Amino acid sequence: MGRAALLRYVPGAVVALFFAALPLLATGSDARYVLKVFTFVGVNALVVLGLALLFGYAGQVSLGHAAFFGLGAYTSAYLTTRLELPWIIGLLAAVLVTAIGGMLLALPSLRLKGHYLAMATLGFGEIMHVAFVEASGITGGPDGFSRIPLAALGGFVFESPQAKYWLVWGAVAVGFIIAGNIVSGRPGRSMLALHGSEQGAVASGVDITGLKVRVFTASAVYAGVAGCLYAHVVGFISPSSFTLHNSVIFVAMAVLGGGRSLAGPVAAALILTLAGFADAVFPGLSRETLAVIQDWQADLYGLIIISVMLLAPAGFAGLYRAGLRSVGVKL
Amino acid sequence: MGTAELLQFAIAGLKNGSIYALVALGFTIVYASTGVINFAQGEFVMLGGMLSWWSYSMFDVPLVVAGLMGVALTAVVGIVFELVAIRPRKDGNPLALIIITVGGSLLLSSLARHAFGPLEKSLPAFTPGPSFRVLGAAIDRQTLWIFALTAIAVVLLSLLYTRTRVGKAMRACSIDRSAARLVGVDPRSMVTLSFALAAALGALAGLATTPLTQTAFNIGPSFGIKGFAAAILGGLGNPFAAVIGGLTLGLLESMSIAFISSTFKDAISLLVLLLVLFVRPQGMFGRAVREKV
Amino acid sequence: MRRRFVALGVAVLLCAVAVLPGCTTDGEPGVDAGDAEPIRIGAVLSVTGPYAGLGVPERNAIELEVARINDAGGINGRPLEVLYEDDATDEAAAQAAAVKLIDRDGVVAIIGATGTGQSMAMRGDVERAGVAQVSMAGGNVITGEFSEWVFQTPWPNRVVVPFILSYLQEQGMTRVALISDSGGYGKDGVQITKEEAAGFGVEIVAEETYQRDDKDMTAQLTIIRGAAPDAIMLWGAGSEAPTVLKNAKDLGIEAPIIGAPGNARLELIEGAGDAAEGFTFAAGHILLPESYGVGTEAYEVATDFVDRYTEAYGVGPDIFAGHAYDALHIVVEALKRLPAEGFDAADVRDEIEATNGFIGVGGTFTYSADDHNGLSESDLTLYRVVDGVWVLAEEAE
Amino acid sequence: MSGTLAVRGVTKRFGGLVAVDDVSFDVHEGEIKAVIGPNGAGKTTLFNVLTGFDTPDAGSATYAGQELLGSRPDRVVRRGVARTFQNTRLFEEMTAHENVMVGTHARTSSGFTSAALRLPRAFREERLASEEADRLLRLVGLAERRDTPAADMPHGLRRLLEIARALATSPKLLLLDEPAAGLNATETAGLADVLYRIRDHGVTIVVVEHDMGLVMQVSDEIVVLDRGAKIAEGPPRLIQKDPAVIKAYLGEEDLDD
Repeated sequence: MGRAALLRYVPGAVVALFFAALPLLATGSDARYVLKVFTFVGVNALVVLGLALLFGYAGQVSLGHAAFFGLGAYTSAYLTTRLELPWIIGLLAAVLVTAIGGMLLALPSLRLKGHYLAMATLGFGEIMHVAFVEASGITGGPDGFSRIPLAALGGFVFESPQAKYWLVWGAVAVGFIIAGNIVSGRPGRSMLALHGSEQGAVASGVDITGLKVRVFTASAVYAGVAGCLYAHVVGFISPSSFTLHNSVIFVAMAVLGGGRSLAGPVAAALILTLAGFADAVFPGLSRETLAVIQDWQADLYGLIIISVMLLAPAGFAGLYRAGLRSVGVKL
Repeated sequence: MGTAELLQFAIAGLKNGSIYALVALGFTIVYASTGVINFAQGEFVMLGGMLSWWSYSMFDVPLVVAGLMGVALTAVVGIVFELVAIRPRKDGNPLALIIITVGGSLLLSSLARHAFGPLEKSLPAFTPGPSFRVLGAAIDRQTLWIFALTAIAVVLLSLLYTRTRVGKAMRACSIDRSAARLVGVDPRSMVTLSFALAAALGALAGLATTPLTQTAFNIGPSFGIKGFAAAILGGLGNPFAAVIGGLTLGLLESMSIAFISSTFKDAISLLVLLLVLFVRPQGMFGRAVREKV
Repeated sequence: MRRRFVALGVAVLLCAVAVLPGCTTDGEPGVDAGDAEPIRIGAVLSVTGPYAGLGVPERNAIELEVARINDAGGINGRPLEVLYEDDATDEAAAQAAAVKLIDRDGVVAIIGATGTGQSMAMRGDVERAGVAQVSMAGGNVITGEFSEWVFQTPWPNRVVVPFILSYLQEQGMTRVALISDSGGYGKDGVQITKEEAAGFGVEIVAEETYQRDDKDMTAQLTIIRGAAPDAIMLWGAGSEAPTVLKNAKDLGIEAPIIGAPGNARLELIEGAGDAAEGFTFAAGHILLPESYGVGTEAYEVATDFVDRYTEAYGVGPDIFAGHAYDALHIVVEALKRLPAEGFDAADVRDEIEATNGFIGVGGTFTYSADDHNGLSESDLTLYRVVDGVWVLAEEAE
Repeated sequence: MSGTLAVRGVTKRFGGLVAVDDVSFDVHEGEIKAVIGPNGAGKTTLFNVLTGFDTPDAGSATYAGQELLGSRPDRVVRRGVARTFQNTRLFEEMTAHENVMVGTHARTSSGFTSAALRLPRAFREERLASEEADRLLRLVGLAERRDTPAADMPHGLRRLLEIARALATSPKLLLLDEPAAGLNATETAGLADVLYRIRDHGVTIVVVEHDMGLVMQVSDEIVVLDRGAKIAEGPPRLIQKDPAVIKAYLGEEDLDD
């Protein structure tokens, strides 16, 4: 294993090891809380993985991905709760529905660029939010959708915090591997070419129309699966979790993570999500300090985003690569 | 649907439209000098109302003085924000700057909650008194103030851009930063000036609407979305387009309420916006920026 | 090069912080120094985020009352300890807070949350662990979708709507228009109104909605004016209500506007100014304790609370502070009826359900196996804004 | 049909301005044809129309029996007609090797699913593409810069890299837009060798160029455009002395207008 390969895969292995060990480490009365928080981290990480493909690699912006997150959640919730279908059907339906939604959202990207594309996707997200609020027959409207059953696969019900944790982080692992394969191969290069210079890509024979549709669909499916998992982990969903604010935070995580990277955006999802649950990271916190942290949480959130964007121009991935370069390794 | 009703819908549309136009102007100015959509523009609107309320209740000054103080203070906040968070980004990469303004939006709204508390604040109307009757439709005085302020802002802005050296320098920066630098214009101060202007315009919108709809620490995003949509609808880059975009969006909303349903007014106006973008990807009046090969 | 290294150092530090394994301390939660072991209950509130305007008065009320209870010797000799959690108006955070309070802090009951969605998000864990939840949110679904572990203190729309419709019937205002916000509170009120209206001989002649943060409702009100209603029912809890009143006044709409408890806020009068003149709304007796009848016990409870709250915070308590007061005291009364030691969360639930005729600030609560809301129309009264102050409606006539 | 490019009556207007005015010419297989003319003569516009980056107002251009005009640029590439740009359109963050490998995407097809599941087909294509890219880098003399990001490469080498990337699409016809712009003498000489090597591999070349030395040296035939119209066509020797060409370049002696 060459030094470069060693340096490329060791950190990934360390992080994977940590996430594998967490359920064993978190014992005692804190277990359920810490695991639930890290399960939410996993849900966000899955959405941000999709956005890393769409944004970090293909350079296409979307301010509407919370709509896919919601679409996946409501599709699976409706099928498993109202129609009492097995969970796997709910998951597959979530994938199908968000795939179609992704293709739909790809259309504007064929003609629009930059801020105009951002506005088109923002419009899509807002229209979907109105649908979630108004289609109360299906979504339960603003009061939300409750009593969503636990995920179950072949008789095994994901009920314990550990099971929910493994379900979500298993999905993140699978998602990471699939995304890793996509970006390391031909499609990854096509996406980077599209991001680098659309005209250069076209002149090299890259079918950018087909590429945009595929990458929008893939990133939508990632958000859809994450939405499905979120619904069955939390058991209750309402339109207030699928708003423009959520979409903007997902994009902030992807940008903070840095381009041309999957691990960077996942790390950003971890850090920004945990910024809201300080005592899951420092369990020993006293109630007073926690109250202060919670009161200043939104400020902290804004400060983290600004400082990382100033300190690390190319996000965490840029920092990581800079670190490697200073240690004399080309990545 | 008599003429009085139709006129009433038009007035309602133009009233909202003028507010959206003022906010859209703020987006366009920052976009023109930095190529960035400023996600904290909504917070400047909130601060306009909030700081005016603070000045009005802290110092025993007439409303107009408090309003001017509010707008001036917000402009200062805009300048400080640009100097602290935007200028350090040497490469001026628009994407990173956009995300920085997202951070700024969270920070400013949260700081406002700490400073002014979570409850909404109100201001008296500029000129109290009954509303006027025009052909059976009612138009209240504050709305007239909103129309007036919007018109004044547009005139002043176009004068600034066309008649003054500073304005020409700002336009030069928006067209080509390096070329502007060659002729001795310092793009960095132009960017700071554009943030100050955008903050002041946003504050003006906030000041004008607070007597009508009050202000609270978390109303920024709702102004931001409408302003952004209006700026895009009109076409990014020139103030005139932003105003037309804002007025059109306002009229679209009121006509949707009148003829279709109030529940879906936002969805309908966004759908129309998407159609416009499909037909004209650069907005109604935006320049078709085709990457020349 | 050096700057990059500093940047790398910071990033590594950030990652290390995040990756720090959750090495949890197994020790018991910190035991209070006081002699008797405190009774711990949880409070999940939205102190930050969009609902901060409701969460802050709720926390103020709870802090005020806990201090009073502990100064008077606590509950059966044990001090009462309330563990506050801020859900920042986020449903996932509310669920995480519930899990922390139940599993880590071992609370025997939970007060919260401020919002309907946040309250519903806690239901799974509250039912799993068997800990009673007393919600301060107004959503009909909280007790509409019944759960033996979940109680509610605000007046539910299904009690408020008939109360208002009967008033309209008495006044002979049978042609009524509806204007509501698109949130849960608004849609809920409109739905029940449409179901109940016929029963009171009331006909719905127009129905319009507005979005949160909308700046102008003249278009909707113009359509309503066209329908020439006898009265307009306004259903919304947010800061848009004053705008509706002002727009209606500008349009020269004469029909009286009737509001729901969500509008019982000083900010409404401040925001609407003289347009609030004549605005009628239903709410609990807390706004004017004399509405109980001077000298009654309910009057004593309400005025005592209003005086102490005003003295402590400089402003009178709003209905949200009232809901929090009731939620806390319902739990405290239940704890008083239990022995000092040896009870568990299930016992607390049973005692809460046994609440009978508890005189709170929102009204007189009587829970039962199938009614976890405990309020009735008698707990409501009609107010009207006269000269910038709310007064009892029948006195104003 | 032999690999001839037949351009017939191609016209392109931008509003009132006629950028390309009824231009016709042929390019025979294996030939190096130059297209010259003063600035603004419509050379780049002609290239854009031929390669689908712009839509023509009139005329046709057939290559190997297929009409080129009106189809999407990436489809034109798949028909074996590749191009480079006046100012290079490289993928700045990718290495030279990766840039050239993108060129092979015109000929490979493994998509998201085969890559996601790491199907053997995807692996095989990747290996072949990588070898092809290295071969082309050697052809243009950039082998030792294989892992340098495009952004870090000097101007002259960037032009060669773009030619290599265009070759990676396995074209039979290559349109070069001012490849020698900004090159010094030695680099231009090197470029001439590269052009010969490409032609020897059976690729027909059309080059737009201002460097008359290079044009005269490498081209078999020359087309001269002025204000959108073709004013001359023929071997270099004739074009050098053609009065119309001289007038177009040096303007009138007696300054009548």
